[in-house]
Amino acid sequence: MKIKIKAFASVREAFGFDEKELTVSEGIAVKDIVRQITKSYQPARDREMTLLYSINEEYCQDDALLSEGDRLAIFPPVSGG
Amino acid sequence: MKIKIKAFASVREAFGFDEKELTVSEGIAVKDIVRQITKSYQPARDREMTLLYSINEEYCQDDALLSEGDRLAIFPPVSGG
Amino acid sequence: MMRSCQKATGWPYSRPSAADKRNSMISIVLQQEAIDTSCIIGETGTDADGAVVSFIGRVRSSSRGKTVLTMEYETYGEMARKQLQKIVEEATARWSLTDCTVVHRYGSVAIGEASIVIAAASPHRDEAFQAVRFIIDTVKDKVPIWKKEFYSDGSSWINGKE
Amino acid sequence: MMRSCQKATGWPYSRPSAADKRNSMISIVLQQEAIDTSCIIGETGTDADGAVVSFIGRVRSSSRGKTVLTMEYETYGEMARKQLQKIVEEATARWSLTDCTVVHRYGSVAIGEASIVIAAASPHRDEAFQAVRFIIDTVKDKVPIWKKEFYSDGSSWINGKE
Repeated sequence: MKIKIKAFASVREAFGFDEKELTVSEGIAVKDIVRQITKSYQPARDREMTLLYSINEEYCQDDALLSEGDRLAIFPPVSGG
Repeated sequence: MKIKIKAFASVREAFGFDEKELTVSEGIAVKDIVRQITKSYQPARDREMTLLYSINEEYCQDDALLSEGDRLAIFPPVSGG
Repeated sequence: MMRSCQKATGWPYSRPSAADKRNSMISIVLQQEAIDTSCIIGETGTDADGAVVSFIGRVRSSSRGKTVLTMEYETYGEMARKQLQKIVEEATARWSLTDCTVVHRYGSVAIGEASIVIAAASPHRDEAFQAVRFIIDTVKDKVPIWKKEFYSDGSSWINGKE
Repeated sequence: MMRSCQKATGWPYSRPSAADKRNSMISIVLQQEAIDTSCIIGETGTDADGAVVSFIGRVRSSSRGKTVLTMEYETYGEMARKQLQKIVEEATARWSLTDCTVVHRYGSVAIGEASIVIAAASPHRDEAFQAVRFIIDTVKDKVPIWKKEFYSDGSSWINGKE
């Protein structure tokens, strides 16, 4: 199935992309996708960043499962205001 | 000795004056002056108002003593803001 | 510290104080004219301040079930300024404000108009929030100002806190 | 509820909500342009409101000992608006606000400029104070916006609360 991944701020810079489409197996969890991404992006793994996740603009935990067409976002702790 | 008395808001209306000079005996206390005023101003006594006092623009209790030239103010609980 | 937006109206009041020595700015104004709220809030704070908290007290159209047509504020000017200065100096020292302005009106104030504006600036937000809350609470408790509400069928002094 | 001062800039966002049913007004805006602070604060509140409390968050010239030249805010727009709406709806319901506006900037924000403005109106002051404090604290905790500080010798993302 296809999902969309977005990355923001320091995570975006570490991953080297702000948005991409990925083809993944049905029922995959957020953490599996993150593991796959950080494997190919050495700098991200080295930083040992705290990561936050959202699916379709709602916060989720890293064991949340993804469905076809979902928008997964990965980002560092927020610092707005 | 001479002192100046000011009255504000509902107290001013009850007393019927906003400022007047009074000749009083040396070392008189605030409460003695108030007793004297409320005696001659029947409406004020009837209302049984809570009164606050200041001498020379600083809050004081009703047993505070007055000196020549002092400015005594008598007023109800404040309601600004 | 006289600011451009206060030059036209009001009564800027300042005197040497403990706060001034630490380069804090304090402005206390009692005025009969309408308050230029935007100007006061907009001019409070410096580049070192991350937070500006403000409180605007406005005259409400209803009070304890009655329709208010207008409000009259009476003040004991000399004492009110002294008390306000004392309150703001205490807040400035306690919460390390860099800048604080309080403007209170007297005389007739129309419904919806501001009767008081308080603006405080500090590097971090917690201080400014606490200071503004302290100032408005203490003003309502200590500063010799009284309001009289006018209704279609009479008027009433408000004595003490509602 | 579109207000005159927001027509020119920004991105007014509103949808039917529990709050709307009680005749509360909620405005959430994310914008790249400078925030017209005065206009937002001045237009918040009705004749029934005795209190308007506002918070202005500004970019500081120094941060943890370093001189900041400028600040860049990145936002996950769709999610930030959803989160802001949720936070303001919760505050509006919890403290019975009649009117609440939150404007947050993104992109480059200069020193001294406002990055966020929150204004809340309520009949009595306690509610407005508590609501504004809750909103800024929750925004800093939950809304997907990140800032990057630029210094003379580099830049740094700020992750999480300072």
